[in-house]
Amino acid sequence: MDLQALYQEIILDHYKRPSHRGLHEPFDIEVHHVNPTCGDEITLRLSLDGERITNLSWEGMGCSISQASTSVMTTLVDAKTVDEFSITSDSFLALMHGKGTVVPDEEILEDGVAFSGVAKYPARIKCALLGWMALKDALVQLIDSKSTDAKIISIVPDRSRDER
Amino acid sequence: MDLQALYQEIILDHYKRPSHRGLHEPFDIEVHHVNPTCGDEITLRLSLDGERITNLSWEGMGCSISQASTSVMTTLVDAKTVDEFSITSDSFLALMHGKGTVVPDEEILEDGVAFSGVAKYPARIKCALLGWMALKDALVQLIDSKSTDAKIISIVPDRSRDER
Amino acid sequence: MALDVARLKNDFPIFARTVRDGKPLIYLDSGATSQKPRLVLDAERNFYEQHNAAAHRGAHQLAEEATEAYEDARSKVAKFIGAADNEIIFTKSATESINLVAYALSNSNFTDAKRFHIGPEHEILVSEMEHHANLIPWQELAKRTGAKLRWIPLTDEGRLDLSNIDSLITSSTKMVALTHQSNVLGTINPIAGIAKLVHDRGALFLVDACQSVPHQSVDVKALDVDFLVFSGHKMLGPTGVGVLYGRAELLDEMPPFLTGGSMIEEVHMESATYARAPQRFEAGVPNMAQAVGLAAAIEYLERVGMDQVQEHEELLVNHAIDGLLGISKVRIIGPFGGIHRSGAVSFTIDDIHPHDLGQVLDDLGIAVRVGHHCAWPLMRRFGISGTTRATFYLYNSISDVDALIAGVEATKKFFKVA
Amino acid sequence: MALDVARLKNDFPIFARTVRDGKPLIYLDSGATSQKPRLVLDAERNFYEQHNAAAHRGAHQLAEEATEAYEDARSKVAKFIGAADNEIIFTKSATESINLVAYALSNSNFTDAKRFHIGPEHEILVSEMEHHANLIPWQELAKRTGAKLRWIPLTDEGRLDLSNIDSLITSSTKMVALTHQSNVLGTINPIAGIAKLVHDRGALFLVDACQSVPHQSVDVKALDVDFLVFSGHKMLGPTGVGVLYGRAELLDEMPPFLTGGSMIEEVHMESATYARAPQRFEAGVPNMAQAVGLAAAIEYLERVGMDQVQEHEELLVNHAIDGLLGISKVRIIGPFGGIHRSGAVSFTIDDIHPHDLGQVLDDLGIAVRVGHHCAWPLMRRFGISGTTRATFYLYNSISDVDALIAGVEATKKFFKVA
Ligand SMILES: Cc1ncc(COP(=O)(O)O)c(C=O)c1O
Ligand SMILES: Cc1ncc(COP(=O)(O)O)c(C=O)c1O
Repeated sequence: MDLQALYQEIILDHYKRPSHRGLHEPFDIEVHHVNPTCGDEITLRLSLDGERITNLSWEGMGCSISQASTSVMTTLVDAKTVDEFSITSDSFLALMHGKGTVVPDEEILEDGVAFSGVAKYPARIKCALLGWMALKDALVQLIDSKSTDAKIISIVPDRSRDER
Repeated sequence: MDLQALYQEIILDHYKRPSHRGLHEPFDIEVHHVNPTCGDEITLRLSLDGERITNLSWEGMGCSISQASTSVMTTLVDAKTVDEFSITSDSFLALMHGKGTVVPDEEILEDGVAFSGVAKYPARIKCALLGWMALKDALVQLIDSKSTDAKIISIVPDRSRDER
Repeated sequence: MALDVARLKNDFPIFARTVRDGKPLIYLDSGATSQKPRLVLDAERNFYEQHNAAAHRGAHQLAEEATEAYEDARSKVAKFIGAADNEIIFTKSATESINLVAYALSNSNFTDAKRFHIGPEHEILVSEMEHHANLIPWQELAKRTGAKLRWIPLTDEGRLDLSNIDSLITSSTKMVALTHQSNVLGTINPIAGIAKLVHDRGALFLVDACQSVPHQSVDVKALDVDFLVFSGHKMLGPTGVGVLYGRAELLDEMPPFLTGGSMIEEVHMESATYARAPQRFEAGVPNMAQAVGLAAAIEYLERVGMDQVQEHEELLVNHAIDGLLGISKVRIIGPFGGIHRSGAVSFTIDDIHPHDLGQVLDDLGIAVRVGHHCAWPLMRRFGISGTTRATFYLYNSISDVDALIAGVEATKKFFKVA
Repeated sequence: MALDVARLKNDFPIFARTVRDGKPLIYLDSGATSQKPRLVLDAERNFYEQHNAAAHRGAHQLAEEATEAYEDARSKVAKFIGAADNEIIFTKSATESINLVAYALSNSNFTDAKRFHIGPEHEILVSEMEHHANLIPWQELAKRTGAKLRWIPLTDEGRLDLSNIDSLITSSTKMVALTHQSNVLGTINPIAGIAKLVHDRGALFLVDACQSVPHQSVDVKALDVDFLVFSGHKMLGPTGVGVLYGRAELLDEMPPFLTGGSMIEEVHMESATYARAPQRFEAGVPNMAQAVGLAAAIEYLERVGMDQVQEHEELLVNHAIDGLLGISKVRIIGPFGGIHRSGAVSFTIDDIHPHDLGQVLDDLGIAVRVGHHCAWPLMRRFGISGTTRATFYLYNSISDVDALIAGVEATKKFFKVA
């Protein structure tokens, strides 16, 4: 049944006991992303220590898919380099847009493979990508603004549609 | 054949040798009406001598129906009273909107009965009414403004759609 | 007396299909868009196959027929809501209808149509339960003109809180724009009563009837409103057609919004003069087939009877509310309890996000809407991020409602929520 | 090589009917609106019968399918004109598309989208051959902002007179809006060449492609324009759908026009932020069935081949011009004589008013358009009040043209004009 495939235990576990949830200090950037179709929101904080993502924390309001996916993401990329994030993120995106035909790379995605079922529900792909897009956006802004030292608090649109 | 019924000889005669055509002085009012769908235009001048329509003259650019109808109208109502115009005009309008089922009153409409065929061509009814609407509008304005003595030169919209 | 839904359903081809591996379609999302009876599809097709030409633009037979079909559709719509033919403007949607009025207001500042002039000395009044379509155009109008946007707050039950209405509608109020029925709460607002207040203060009154015209008999003269808007696609009609009703004497004065062909009187390179309403507000080759389809939808609704439709939906919604309230952790957002309300019911369940509930229902073949329903400020008012919403129409049966109730129970089980 | 018209005609149900007491329909008014092939009607119907739901607004299966159908239609349109998906905005018509850009420009004055700001220091440039749809919205924009409207005059032959173009496109020019093909004259304007001038001066360039996209292969990148608009109903598609192409980087910055649901990012009572293009410009439940129908029309056109369509129309129009020139007192309005031109031919006959000519042709079953063709200033330029216009499309045959010629002769006889 597709529904069981969608809501795997791992997802429900992350939803109930999310990782890295609860906003922390210090941070270099905070971004706030929303899913305009359903109103789900995520606030994400992090720092960049050279090439390395640190101090990852978040808060959010949303469905099991968006919240669990963000939780899984944080476990995957915390203390990883930007390049490592890119590889993981690309792999996750490919899985989401694969219409159910992409075989996920367990080595890279670990718990993230649990989201394979989402690919069959186009309306939910945005949910699964909410946290990923927020982090991606935060990194772009952070790298763009390396010259200035001020903290960046920004509200930016959800870009996930562009990935369609 | 409907086409012969539409373009009766009387119509084509009035088209070629229109009555009251060529703008004259003096006049109390001049109105300019257009048919916005095809661009046909009519300029109409007249005076009111008490209740009586006088000094009727006009100039126009348009199809045989619009020009002939204006010409016929002027022969019918020149030197008539406003009330007489109303009766004639009501009779002509009823004929136009009768979808071919109204029997025209020859006593009132005289040459105007030649336009019976127009009623079957909805797009042409506006043409046939152009001059009539101009005169009607001129009279309304003239009566409205009897207090002022200034000459009125106005451009007003074609109201014939309202009569639909 | 309930409608003979089994028979009605046969008129709607989509119910012959199944969803999610062969499950019958239980469509409870008519508030978003309704399904279409065969009659409507046939009417559109017949227009294209028999009479298609540019209305108001040709002297040939097809053009005459197209014009007649289009204008007959206008008359049909006019009669349906108690208006005159020249008070009906065809737009592409209720959204366009509202924007039309909002832009006409700011455009009037460049004309001598004083009645519509709006500036920093003016206020625009909406409510906290408005659909984005009846909120953002007014925010933007305020931005363009300096006018101030104010709003009527809501009671905890989900009704307009009219206790301070006298200080909200003042002599500065230029426009009051309210929904007739909330698309989320099911609330029916007391429009006729408010209309009196609005007109006493000399303001204009626009009513968003997107959720009322499809579901009950509406008479614009009885409501005494200045403008009223709705969409064809929510009332069995095609997509791509909406309606703006406007009081004749207002439309006659109001400047145009979209400009172009067929809305003109005379055109020069530097400037143009404009035709009278409704033409003035219908630039371009019109959405003829869609207008004709909407007229057919009205014919269908009239055959069933709008009072019957309303009664039927009340029956369904009350059955739904009873059933939902019997489930623990369910909270209904909006007024309920033996009252006159519309066939829309919104609810939340503790510990299950609407999106997840909607997904399980979908898997059972039940289509509901989840999220903020284009009424985000309303969600904030109730401290929630979204609801699950079921909306009923004439093709829904009591057993559809029972399936919904059972589906909610099944979802709780699925997510192990007690 | 001419198209196999007899076979194509079978795809268009309307040609099975007759007009004026049993005469076969000879439809030479496709410039106003085109007829629809069965494929298009089937595609629309299939959408309603199988996938109808509110796109982008639901999590259930029908909503997913509706979204996919709608977005697939967008991709189809994008590919057809060489654009990216997010550069295509569905509107109700070309008229709306042009108004969208004109209003977005004035709206930008209330935002920090500097690229679009327009005021009294700016000029807008159009031409004397524009359809009202590409003239009046700019007159109105000028009225709203104080910008100055200027225009490119025409040569006696009916071409843009570009001799003073350098003084017309200046550093003050904000927007240049020109038609690709005249709907009256048959002139094809040298868009790509003008685009270079426009961009050199830093202005924006909008092209009205209503009469080109249906009749020839158009590539927006090759033309190098910023905006391009057209209507579905003129290219075998349904009524109620138009397209605005906009260069991605411009759409990303441009403020919205119609506001409401589905075009938002976040909404509060006082203000809202907006989604990216194309959503930002598509407020409300979209005209989904019409977009799907338009995609089917494009599929049909692609099967026939746009180059074939164009070649076929050139054949017809040249045959028509030859025939008409052989009739005394006929005057062709627009360029002719072995040149690259579109399948529209306008003409006058001394002593017979176009309306009267059109009426006799109609009686013979021949549908043409008469009057000013929504290009009144163009009529004034040529000192006439109107023309008779025949426009050709892929379902017209040489014998249709011959019928037109014979009809003109018959009309002269009928009105006793030698
Ligand atoms: C050149 C041109 N531009 C604009 C339009 C307007 O198109 P629509 O009425 O479909 O908006 C037309 C057709 O009427 C046209 O021929
Ligand atoms: C109350 C209300 N107002 C306005 C709208 C907007 O209607 P449309 O999207 O058809 O323009 C809707 C539907 O979405 C609605 O429910």
